[in-house]
This record gives sequence, C-alpha cells and structure tokens, in this order.
Amino acid sequence: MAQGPYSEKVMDHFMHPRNMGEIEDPSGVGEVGNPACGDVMRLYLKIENDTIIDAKFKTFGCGAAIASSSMTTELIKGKSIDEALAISNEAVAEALGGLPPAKQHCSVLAEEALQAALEDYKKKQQEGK
Amino acid sequence: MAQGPYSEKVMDHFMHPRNMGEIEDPSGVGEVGNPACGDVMRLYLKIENDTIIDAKFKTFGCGAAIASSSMTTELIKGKSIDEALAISNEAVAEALGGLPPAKQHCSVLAEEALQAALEDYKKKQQEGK
Amino acid sequence: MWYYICLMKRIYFDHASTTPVDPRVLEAMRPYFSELFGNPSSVLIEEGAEPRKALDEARLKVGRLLNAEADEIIFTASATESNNLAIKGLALANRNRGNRILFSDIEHYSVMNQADFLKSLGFEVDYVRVDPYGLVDMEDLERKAKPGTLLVSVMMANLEIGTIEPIREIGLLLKSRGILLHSDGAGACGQIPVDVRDLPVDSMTVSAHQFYGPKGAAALYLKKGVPLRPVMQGGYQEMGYRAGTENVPAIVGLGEASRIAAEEMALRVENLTALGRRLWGGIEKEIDYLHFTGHPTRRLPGHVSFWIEFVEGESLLLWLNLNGIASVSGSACASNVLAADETGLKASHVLTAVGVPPEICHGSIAFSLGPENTEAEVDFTLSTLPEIVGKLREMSPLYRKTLL
Amino acid sequence: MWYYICLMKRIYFDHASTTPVDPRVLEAMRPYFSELFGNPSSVLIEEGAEPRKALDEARLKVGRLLNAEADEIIFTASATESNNLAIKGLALANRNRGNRILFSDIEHYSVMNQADFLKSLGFEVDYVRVDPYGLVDMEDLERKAKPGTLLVSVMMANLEIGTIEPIREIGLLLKSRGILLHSDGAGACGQIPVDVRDLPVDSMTVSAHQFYGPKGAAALYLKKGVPLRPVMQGGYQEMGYRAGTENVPAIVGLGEASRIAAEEMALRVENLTALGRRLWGGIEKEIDYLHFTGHPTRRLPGHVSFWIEFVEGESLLLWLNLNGIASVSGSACASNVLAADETGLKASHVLTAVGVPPEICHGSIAFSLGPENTEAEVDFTLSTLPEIVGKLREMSPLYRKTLL
Ligand SMILES: Cc1ncc(COP(=O)(O)O)c(C=O)c1O
Ligand SMILES: Cc1ncc(COP(=O)(O)O)c(C=O)c1O
Repeated sequence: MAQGPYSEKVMDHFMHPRNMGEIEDPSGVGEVGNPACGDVMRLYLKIENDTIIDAKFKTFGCGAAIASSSMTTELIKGKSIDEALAISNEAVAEALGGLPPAKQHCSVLAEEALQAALEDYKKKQQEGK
Repeated sequence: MAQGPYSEKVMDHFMHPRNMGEIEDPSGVGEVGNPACGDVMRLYLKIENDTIIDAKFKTFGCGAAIASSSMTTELIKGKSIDEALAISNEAVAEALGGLPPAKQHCSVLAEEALQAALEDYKKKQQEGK
Repeated sequence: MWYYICLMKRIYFDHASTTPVDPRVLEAMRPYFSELFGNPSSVLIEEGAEPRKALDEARLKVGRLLNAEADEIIFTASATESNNLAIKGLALANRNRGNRILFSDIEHYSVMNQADFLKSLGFEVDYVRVDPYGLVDMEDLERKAKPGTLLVSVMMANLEIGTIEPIREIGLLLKSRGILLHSDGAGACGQIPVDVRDLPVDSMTVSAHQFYGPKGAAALYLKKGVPLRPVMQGGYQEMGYRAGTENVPAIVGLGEASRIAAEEMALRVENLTALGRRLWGGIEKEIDYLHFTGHPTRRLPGHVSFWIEFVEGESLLLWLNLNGIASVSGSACASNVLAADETGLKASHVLTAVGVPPEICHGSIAFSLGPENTEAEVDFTLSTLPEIVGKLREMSPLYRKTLL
Repeated sequence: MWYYICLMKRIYFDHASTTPVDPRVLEAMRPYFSELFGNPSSVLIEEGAEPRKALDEARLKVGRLLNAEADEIIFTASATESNNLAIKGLALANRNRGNRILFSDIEHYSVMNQADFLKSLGFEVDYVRVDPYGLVDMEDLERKAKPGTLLVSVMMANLEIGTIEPIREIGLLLKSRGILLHSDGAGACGQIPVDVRDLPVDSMTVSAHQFYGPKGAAALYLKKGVPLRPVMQGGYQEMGYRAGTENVPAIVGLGEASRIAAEEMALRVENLTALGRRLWGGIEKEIDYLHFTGHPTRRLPGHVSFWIEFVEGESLLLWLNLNGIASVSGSACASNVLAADETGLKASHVLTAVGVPPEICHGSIAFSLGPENTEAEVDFTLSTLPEIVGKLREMSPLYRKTLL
C-alpha cells in the first residue's frame, strides 16, 4: 500500500489525537495562529512544581497541524518547564517521522503554542505573587 | 487496408507505368525539370498527320511524377495535337484519381513536358520545311 | 495506517481531478501501442497508413462532440498545453487587434499563470470579476473589454465550484467588439453539451482524462480562419499548429471517449443531476454552518462544493479519504502539500474570487460525481459526513457549541 | 493496390521514426489506465498515492539510464517538447550569460524551427558547420562560440545519417568558455550508452517512442543547479518546470523502457552492429553509384543510410514498401507529402549540410534496424534492392548505361 505525503506516525496522531480537549483552570494557555494557512492551535498546560503534569490541545488545521499538536502534548507531559522549552519544532517533526517541506511550519506553530502557554504560565505566576 | 496518400490509380501507374521508354527518331521530345523537387521528365512523341500515334516517357522523380508521366502518355495517344494541347494538368490529376496538394506540381510538370514536346515537334516541322 | 481502507470499495467523488479510462476507450487504444505503432507522418509506408487513418477518425469524432469540422481540431498532450497554445498563440498571431488580454478571476492555473510570460512579451493582462456564484460579471466585462483588447479567456465551467459560465452571452458581446474569445472547456466538454457553432468562441480546450479518455491527450478547437501562431516549433504535424510525433493511442482514446460522451451524454447528465441533487439536499439537511459554493443550478451535473465553518479542508479531506471517499479541497494546505516550501500555500484564488473570506475558506470541499457512482454511495457519504464534521469541530478552538 | 503486401511479414527498418511498444512496457503501463488512474497530484487521497509512487519510480529508472539523479529528470510529452523547453527555457533563464545561440547545421526540426521564435525574443541564432561525415566542425565551433554566446545545441546522434556527435569534446570546449550545452538525445538515449556524469551537458532530451517506450512520453535531463524557465505555465508539476497533469501510464512506460534498455543495451548494440555491417557491406557490393551518408564507424548501431545516383528517393521508398520493407527517405518529395502545398518540399537540410548536392540528394534512404530484425531480413533486402534500383534507373532520363 502506497503512502500519502504523511508518515504513519503523522497519520496515527491525526486519526487518534492524544490529549485533545481542554483543561479546566489551566496553569497556562497559549493560542497561536498562522493566517496564511488558517491554522489555529490552542495549548493548555497544568503545571505543578515546575513540572508539566497535564497538557491538552485544540487545533483548527490540517493533518500536520493536528498531529504536531498531539505530539507536542505527548512530548511535554512529565517534563520540567526548562526541558519543555528546549523542545524545538525539529524535535516535534522528528518525533512524527518527518513532515513534508511545505508543512514544516505546522511544527513551528506547535513550538510557538508551547512557548506562548509557558509565557502565560509565567505571567500568571508573577501576577499571583 | 488503409491507403497511402496516393490513390489506387496513382499507385497502379507507378507500379505498372504505361509507355515507359524511348522512341527512336521521335517527332518531338520535351524535357522539363523542377529543380526544387528534383524531378526530371522527358516525353517522346511520334506524330503522323497531326495525330499522336505513339508517346513514351522517361522520368526521374517521385511516385506522382512517374504516374503523371504515365497517365499523360495514355491520355494523348491517338489524340490530335490540338486535342493534346487542351489537356490540362488538372485533367491529368483527375484521371489519376487526384493528387495530394503538395504533389500537384507533378501533373503541371507533365503538362509542361507535353507542351515542350509539341513545341519541339513544331520547331522541327518548321525547320523541315 | 492507511491500509485498512483498502478492504472497502472506494467511493470516487473526484472526477473533476481525473477519471479512469473507460474500458471501451482502452480497447480502442490497444492496437496502436505495439501493432499499429507506425508514425502517422510516415505516410509512404504501410506502417504509417493505419495510424494516419486513426488520427483522421479521432479528429472527426472530437469534431462531432463539439459540432466542429475535423480540421478545426488540433491535438495536444494536455489541457494545460491547449490553454498555453490558445492564449499565447492567439495573442502572438493577432497583435494587430490590440495588446490587452483579459482573464476571468477564476481561470485555472494553466491560464492564470501565463500572465507573467505574456507581460514579458509586452502584453497587458487584466482580470474580470465574477459574482458570488462565480458567474462572470458582465458589467465588469463590458467595462474592461475596451478598445485595444485582443483576447478574453473565460472557462466553460469551473471545476472547483461547478459554475457554468454564460459563454454564449460573453461571446456575443466580444464578437460585437471584434475581440477574440478562448474558452477552457476542460471538464466541461464531454460532460455537458458544447456546440461551437452556437457558442461564439474562437478556441476551446478539450481534455480527455476528464471524461474517461486517457491522460496525455487533449485538443484545441480553433475556429476556421482564426490566426494562431504555434508556440512549440518542430515538424509539420497538426496542420502546422502543433509539432511532434502524434501520440496515436492516446488520440484514438480521446476520439473514442468523445464518441461515447456524445452518445451517452443525455443519460449521464440526467443521472448525475439527480445524484448531485440528492447529495446537495442531504448535506444541506445534515450540516449546519455550511455554505455551498458556485451557482445552485447553472452548474456541472453531479458537482457539489461547499465550505464548512470551523472545519479545516485538509483534515476533512483526509477523514473522508480514511472513510473511503475521494474528494478534493480548495484548502490552501491541501492544494500543494508537495510544494518545496510553504510559499505555495495560498487560499484558492477561485474561492477568494467568489467572496469566501480567505481565513475561513479552508474548509472547502468539492465532490464531483461520475456515471459509475450510485445512490448508495451518496447515502453512505451523507451518513459519514456529519460524524467527521462533528469530530473536527470538537477539536477546533474556534468552535463553541454554546455560540451556535 | 496496396493490399497484397499485407500477406507478407513486413520488414521494419524504420526504427528511427518510431518503434513498437515493448510488450513488457505495455504490461507495466496497463494498470495505470483504468485502475490506478488517480491524479498523482492528489496526494492526500488514496487514489493519488500509487500513481505518485509510479512517477517516482519511473524517474529513478530514467535517471539510471542516463546516470542522472532522479530529480534531474523532467517528464514531458515529446522530444519536440523537451527540445523546446530546453532551448527556450535555458535561453530565457540565462540571458545574463549572453544573447547568442548556436545550433549545429544538422539539428532536428524541433530545434531548427525554434530559430524564428528565439529571434523574435531578441536572441541571435547562428549555425555550426559539420564535416562531410556529419561531425560537428570543431574549428567552426571554436570560432563561433565567441563571448556573448549563451547556449549551444548539438544532437547526440542524427537519425537521418546515423552519425554520433563528439558531445564530450564539444561540452569540454563550451564548459571552458562558460557556455551552456543542450543535446537532443532522441534516438540515441536508450540505444547507445549515454552518461550525463561523463558528458558535460546541461540538458539532454530523451524520447520514449524511439526505444520501445510509448508515444506521448519523453524527458528532459536538466543538470542540477542549471536555471531553466518553464515555457508552458500552469499547475505545479514536475518541480515547477512542466505544468499539466502527468501522463502516468506513458511515464511508467518510459521508465520501464529505460530499465529494459539499460539492461539489454550491450547485447542490442552488439547484434545491431553486426546486422548493420552485413547490410552496409551487402549494399556496397550490390549497388554502384551509391554513396553512404554519415560516419562509417561513429554511427548508431544498425543504422545504414545512403543515396543512389539516378534514383529518386520517394520512388525507391515506395518500391521498398511494396516489397515489404519499411524505410525512410530524406528526399524532399517524400519528407512532406501531406503538406498543404509544395513550399515544404525542400531537400533535407541534413543532407545538404553534409555536402550532398541538393539536386541529387533525392535518392537518400535510411534503414534503421532494431533488435527484432534478423539476418534473413537483411538478406532479403539485399536481394530486392538491386532489382528496384535497376527498374528505377531504367526509367530515368538521366541514366545512360553507356556512360557508366
Ligand atoms: C533527433 C530528433 N529529435 C527530436 C525529434 C522529435 O521527436 P517527436 O516527434 O517524438 O517529438 C526527432 C523525431 O524524429 C528526432 O529524430
Ligand atoms: C478547468 C481546467 N483547465 C485546465 C486544466 C489542466 O488540465 P491538465 O492538468 O490535464 O493539463 C484543469 C485541470 O484540472 C482544469 O480543471
């Protein structure tokens, strides 16, 4: 059976997205969008003791965008904030078994959503102090 | 069986040329050539009492040139000089069941050869007087 | 992960992209590959005679489909080539008529993307607007078809939104102003009646692989007496308009597909219209926040296109595919996933032209049905679509059930 | 009158014009007409996946035939199109290198006839002479490849006279001067070894139907990094170099023909060389006032071409045909019997270029053999030819037995 442009991993995460949904009362939320492509990605984090104990996402976007969101939540769960911040878009794409060149930006979007969510968390922390 | 560009009549005269050869001591000979195409046609006439009693040809040329030569000799045999002069290239082409547009000039060549041969005959007649 | 779908019979609703070769067409082509393989230009040898005859017959058949004379049909290798030959060829051969060329806003890339090349040759290119249904805006055309205009290109039917253009009306206007009209009939010729004696067009593109003929064969109808300059030079084939050894089997296939299309068109149109209505009606009933694109009635039979709020097109396309249904999306992301980079990812110019806002036109899907499709397939699709839409909306951060 | 020949098995000695599709090639193509018919650009649906894979594989196979990378292969619909794409496309994309384009004097029409179009785009076109064997005159090339020259086109092998050009030598000279080289490899690629890593060419045309592949498929090798501007605009296929839905079955056929050619070439060349020598030697012995054309050894295997004094080419061709032998003539009359008028009837520019006087080059005939030809066919031809020549000379007013 011939493959489409997406790896099996991408299709797996597209068909069975992990951690899809919302977190009530999240520690941080990040929403980013790419107007050129129309993708919008929202990432929810639950953080305790500097550790991401839960992550969920909602994404409006193509197969690569959904898979990148799903994979990102998987990659960051259980990680410390610093470890999570070190996760690059390349790492997301790699974990997905690669993305077509025209779709690399979807993994960038995921990285940006993560950063925005952590930003939001830090802001909330400071406000809370 | 599909046809080539030539009619069956043309192919018949090409394969079985009528009156091919030379006439010894002819009443008139005409030779014409088309340098663009490389055809050369020579027509021999035997004329008695203003009537073409024999005609022969030699032709270096394509299928249409050979068929036009052959057909011309057939058409003029037994005709009076005036009748022969009235035979146009269209008549030759028509008698052959038509010629492809690019090959019309071959029938023109035949007409010219005939005219040249009759010219030659007249000249000889005048010289003979 | 993709392979489980192999077990199901696929539902092919993407006839606008390409169609399978009709078995009768393949049968007609078969002898010309290895037996009657001769070069049709080799007319003086036996081997060239049958292929030459086959070309002549194919030309007659395509002519009959369009109500054109055989010698008004030029064979090419693709609709793209026909469009390039027509537009560049007419422009270059008719410069005396003017310098201005008009394209409708919803032409196919094989017309649209010629603009830069034409400009580099010194032509001016302008665009004619369409209304929200995708119909050429006649007032805009009247305004823009001003003196100095030499050529207008308006397609017969748009395969993304299904709309059939008022070519007759357009042609009459242009004729009165001495302006040439090319019409890209790919996907229309062979599907709906097209009569070039009735339509005032100077040229018309025909594409075999969009009506059960083979890929690699297309035609350009060129009205007798209209000057055209060839854009590909070489040997003297196709009356001098298109050089290159003729692709005999493919051309034979185009001829046979034309014959079949002419004979079976009335029945096909009837069936496809009914199937299309069933699909349209069902979708309308099942899905909210849905917008059909194109004209509701002046459209290709069996063509249903729409976009859905809060649903991205590629994801919808992928899920339909996973459920065994082949369709196409005008979504930016779906349109060029193989491009070398993301600069190709623009929202469809067709959808933007009919007024779909670029940021929400990513949900566009077109279903284009063919004569082998069935009511059962339509019904299966209708039963599947709501579930997929629900799943994707569930995932969308933009969607709030409470808002609806 | 033609039909009696049907009863005989034909002797096909015109492989230079076109070849039958190899049954293995047709077998490889078969699934892509009606089953795996999808559009290879529809990568997001199941139907596009296999055709896409098939394209990729064909690209690899053609690459392997030429020792090129797969992504250096652009598929087109014909050698004519490849030559047009290469020459116009290189010229337009590399104007910074100069304005002058050189063609050898014996290029195919699909190169030659671009001259006017190129001039209309502002380029200057000049011609490089060949020697009496048809080999490019290196001194003339050195002289004419002066500063301001951007592109030279010299074919790999000429199919009218069989000569194989010294492309390596030509390429090295041009490379040292920073001039691009296109080579038309139609009729050479797939027949003789062609290694683009060894040959300093920037582009090379490959034609499927001249080595047992299908009509409608060809390729252009384009060396990595060399800028090329597409001449036909449309969708984003073939890495942006050639728009239009890919003709998948034909491309699959080209791929399979390339695989077979690569594998069987050594044996084919050996057999064809032997058959060609037998034919050459026999003709030399049997016919007087005969002149071979092209180079005696640097020539396509199995290719024998000549002209005969006092024998017109078309008549010879017709008689050979009536005797069951298919050949081709460079005779003016034979070359374009289907033309609309006689302006097309010029002596072959190739024969004039190698010094055959126009008024006597009408006797030219080329036999091009293929792997299915046999010694018996060669011998039959040798037994037939003298009789035909005798008959035609007998008819010629130019021939005097006494003079010989
Ligand atoms: C050397 C050469 N180049 C190009 C061509 C053009 O090939 P096609 O007519 O298949 O486009 C030919 C055709 O005979 C040829 O011999
Ligand atoms: C309206 C229209 N014109 C032209 C084309 C180009 O056809 P091809 O890719 O077969 O050259 C298409 C292709 O989908 C089309 O839809």
